[in-house]
Amino acid sequence: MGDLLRENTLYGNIYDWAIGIVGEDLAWLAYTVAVMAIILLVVNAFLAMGTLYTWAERRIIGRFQSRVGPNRVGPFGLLQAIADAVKLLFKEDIVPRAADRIVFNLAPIAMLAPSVMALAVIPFGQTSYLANLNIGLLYLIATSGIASLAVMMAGYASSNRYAMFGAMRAVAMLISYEIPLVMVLLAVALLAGSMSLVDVMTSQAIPFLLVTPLGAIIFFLAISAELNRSPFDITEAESELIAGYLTEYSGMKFGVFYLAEFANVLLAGAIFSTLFLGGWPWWTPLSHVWFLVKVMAFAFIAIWVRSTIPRFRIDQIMVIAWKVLFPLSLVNVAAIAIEVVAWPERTLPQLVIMGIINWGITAVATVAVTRAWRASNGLRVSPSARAVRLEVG
Amino acid sequence: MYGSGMMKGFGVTIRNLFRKPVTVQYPEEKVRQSSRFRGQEFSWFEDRCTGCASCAKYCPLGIIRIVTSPSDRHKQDGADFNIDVFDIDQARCMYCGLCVEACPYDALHMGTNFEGAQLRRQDLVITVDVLRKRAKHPSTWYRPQLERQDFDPYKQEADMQTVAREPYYWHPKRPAMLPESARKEATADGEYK
Amino acid sequence: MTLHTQPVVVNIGPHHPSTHGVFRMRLTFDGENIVDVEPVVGYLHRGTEKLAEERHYTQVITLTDRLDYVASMTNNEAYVLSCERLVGLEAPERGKYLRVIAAELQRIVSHLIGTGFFLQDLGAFATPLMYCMRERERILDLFEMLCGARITVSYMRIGGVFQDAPDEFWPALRKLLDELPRYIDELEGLITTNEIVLARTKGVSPVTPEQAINGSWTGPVLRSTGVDWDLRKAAPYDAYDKVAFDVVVGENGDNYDRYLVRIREIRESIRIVEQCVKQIEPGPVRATTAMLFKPPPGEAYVPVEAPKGELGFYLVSDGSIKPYRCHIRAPSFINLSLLREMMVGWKMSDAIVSLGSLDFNMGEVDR
Amino acid sequence: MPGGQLVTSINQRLPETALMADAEAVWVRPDAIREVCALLKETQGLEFNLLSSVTAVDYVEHFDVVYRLTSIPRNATAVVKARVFGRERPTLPSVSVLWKGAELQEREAYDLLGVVFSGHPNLKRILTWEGFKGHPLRRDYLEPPLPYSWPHGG
Repeated sequence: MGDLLRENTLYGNIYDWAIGIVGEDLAWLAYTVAVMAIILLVVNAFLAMGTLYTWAERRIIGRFQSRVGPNRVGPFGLLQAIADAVKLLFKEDIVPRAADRIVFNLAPIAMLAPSVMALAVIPFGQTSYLANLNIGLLYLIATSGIASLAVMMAGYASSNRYAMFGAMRAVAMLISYEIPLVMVLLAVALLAGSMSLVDVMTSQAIPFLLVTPLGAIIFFLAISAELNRSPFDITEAESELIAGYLTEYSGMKFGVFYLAEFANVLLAGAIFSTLFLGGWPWWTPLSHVWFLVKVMAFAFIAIWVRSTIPRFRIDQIMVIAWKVLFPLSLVNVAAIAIEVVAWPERTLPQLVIMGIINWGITAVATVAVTRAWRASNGLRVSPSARAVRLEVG
Repeated sequence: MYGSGMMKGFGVTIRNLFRKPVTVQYPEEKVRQSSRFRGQEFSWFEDRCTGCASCAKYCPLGIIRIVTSPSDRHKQDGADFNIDVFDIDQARCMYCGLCVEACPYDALHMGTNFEGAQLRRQDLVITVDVLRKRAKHPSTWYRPQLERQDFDPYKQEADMQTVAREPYYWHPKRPAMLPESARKEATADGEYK
Repeated sequence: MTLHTQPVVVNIGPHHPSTHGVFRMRLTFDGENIVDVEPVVGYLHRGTEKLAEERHYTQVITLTDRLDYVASMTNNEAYVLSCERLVGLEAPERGKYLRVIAAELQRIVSHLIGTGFFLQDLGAFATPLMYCMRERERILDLFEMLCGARITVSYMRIGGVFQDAPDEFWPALRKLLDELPRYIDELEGLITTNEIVLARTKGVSPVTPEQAINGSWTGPVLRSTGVDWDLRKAAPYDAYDKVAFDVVVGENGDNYDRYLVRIREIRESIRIVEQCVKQIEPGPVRATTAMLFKPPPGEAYVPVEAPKGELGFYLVSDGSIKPYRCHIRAPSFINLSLLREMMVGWKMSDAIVSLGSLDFNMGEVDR
Repeated sequence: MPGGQLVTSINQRLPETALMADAEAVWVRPDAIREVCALLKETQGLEFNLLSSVTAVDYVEHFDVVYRLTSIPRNATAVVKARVFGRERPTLPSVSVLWKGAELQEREAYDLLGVVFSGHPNLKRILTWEGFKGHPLRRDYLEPPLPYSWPHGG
């Protein structure tokens, strides 16, 4: 029973320690205890990373905006996230009188749960995964679907019009962007020949970012939308909807939403680096660090995007989902399906050839779709204010 | 097009990432104000003040309260008053400086401080005692004579002779601030020296 | 079972992140589309006009600082010009130039704030706003050198400005003028050709010149529709007849043009200040007036081109030391009259952006 | 535009409407203010197309409602005044049908001075709150005493 755990040294040690306490006869108990301990470890490490990430995001955005960012609590303000959490814990928990109390209270849990659940299949490093699920990609899609339900629950239960607006926007957007996202995952599964994330990772002789750049771009955009990140952050657009579905939340419930959002960025980074950045197959002992570096790179780009560009309007977001990303993802799937049939072994030279073809497809498809979209929208760029020169009196 | 404009924006932000932030961490480091800064504490020179209450009349909010009583000093000139009350209600003051502009004898000056927070509103009223005791760091606002002297309120303290347009003479003939004995002498003679 | 839909009424404001103060709109939505809009103002009403009736002419200057608090210099200028018209007084040359310098720097400040908050409303995560604020602070430092205050300046006096600029002002101004265009370029690089900004603002909430004039629009918002109307050209006051500058005019009157006109006007303002620095000569800065200003009975109204539009103080004097009536023609307030034309039929996000592109200031709207 | 010139151009087309004039302004009959404004706005050669401001002044025995018109094509201004009497409901027609920009300003004049503009689509208080008693900018307006005393230093 413990063989699965023994694949990883740390997990194996925990299991052996548990066995040493309860004895071989109660191996099932030892297994349960060990698994609980491992889950506790992973989940807490993940949430701690999430809190740390909130600090990092605020500091980096601060520097982007030529400010300093939080630097008061602890060295470099590192304890800011903890100070925030303590403050949120001590706040009064306000539930609006007209709110649907049960749903209102369930929503934060439903928001955080899927991101924790998704951890099960993410391989953080060589053999460091909780489960090598053979339908890992499907599992990811299934869990991420819960998040949109949580947003709807929060928006509906608050009985606030801003919250309802935010929730309606969120549902429309999240469901729309699920489709290109799934299409890209389909292409990746085709390319790797498996839906297990561990297999996807090991099959990347060269990172899939280079093999299927179009898929990586679509995935990045779609996952930004799923994360409610700029430029798709209409769900809680603070200049329009105050805080969208979060408007009525206060105290730690708000904190849980907040944490889930930032933890989701890390999770998205983990998924992105698993699928496209080749994960960890470098020098094995450093595989965790290497993985972390990739996640941080993804997070940095997300922060950079957030600090630079404004957000789209709801109809434009829908246009991008259905008229741009959806056709592009279809092209991507078709191309990769044909390529996989043509070069079924997926050795390094074959992947290189695929990559070259896919780069060409990416360039052509992007230009074509952008042009079509621009033509349909009448979007023209020409700064039009002119200066009228009058004689000086 | 094709995101080139956005790329330009990304370039701008990444350039700013590596620039030094413009933030000044307030309690540790402070920005130095200009010497004309209209600060909170008022510099008031009692010996220059005649109690004419021009400042009180010019205050748009009417927050200066002055009560005077006749004094024994300078009786011959007939116009030297004890200032019994000189209340400036800082809680409502907007530091427009009209009182300073109105002062005909350059007795009242804006200060240079800006950290006068108090816990109670009553404590925000500057009384005459506080005004008397305070270190005099007058702002050069509406005091060109101080600017001409290159007066730096953040380094120097002003004395009542140099702060005004002209040195202190109660009477054109008589230098002010005579020692007590000399003053008595002068009054006995009935003549100024 | 039949499903019924009905329009939703949402109160945007009075406390809302993007209403720039305590402005309130009753928006009626059909889904995301706006069906009706009604502005509700008055939450910041301080009775400035009534207060002015109870104060000396000079004391009113301090009240004008608090009207449009991001453009205090222009408010001061408009007020003292009307006061001077009451007695037929004119400021000395140097005073006029100092006024123009101050007012144009103030225009840069106001337009920077307007642009920054416009982008904030568009959803750029405060980055352009922070860049705008950074440049604004540098100009406010100059104001502090001039008059000891950064926002509530009270710099101008009836008959000129209260005091000549200190010696350290001119090198600092020179440095600012040299560096500002570069920063404006950078800001434009972030915004002007950004595809998302273009997609969000171009062609959104267009206003025709006829509508704009009918709605009594003035200032950059009027010029963005293509009407060439600038009081600095039409009725030059102070030293504006001695400097050369272009009137920036837009084409479509949409949100993008309103932004672009402001950015271009910043450049024109820099040009005006450059010329003033060259032309200014030593001399008195303030005509001698009695400390207690007492005009003869009569009335005066001198409009100036404030950053938000035509700003004027309609002063009626009855010969006493206090104005008998002081009416403020507040451009921000009057520019709100076309809200319905701008917003109905557009989406909620567009309404917020249109509001940002109007660049109004609640201190001036409510007075 | 000088008042005298305005008087002739108004009285040419609307006889006995302009009552008097000074150097800047022209006084017209209050009930004809809409016709006068329409005339000034639309007549060739006048074209005062921008309504710069509408306000009123309380002279205790009467109100002067002041219309300040600007002609953008001709770069000229005209001041039209209408003298309305009575303290209860001094009434004159609204010009908001001619200029949309008059809407908010007439509401303001109504709110602060109590001048009623008949025909205004939405004449209600704008700067003060609903239920406010009196019109604060009138010379005879007395502020109701505060229910509390202003604290010293407060």
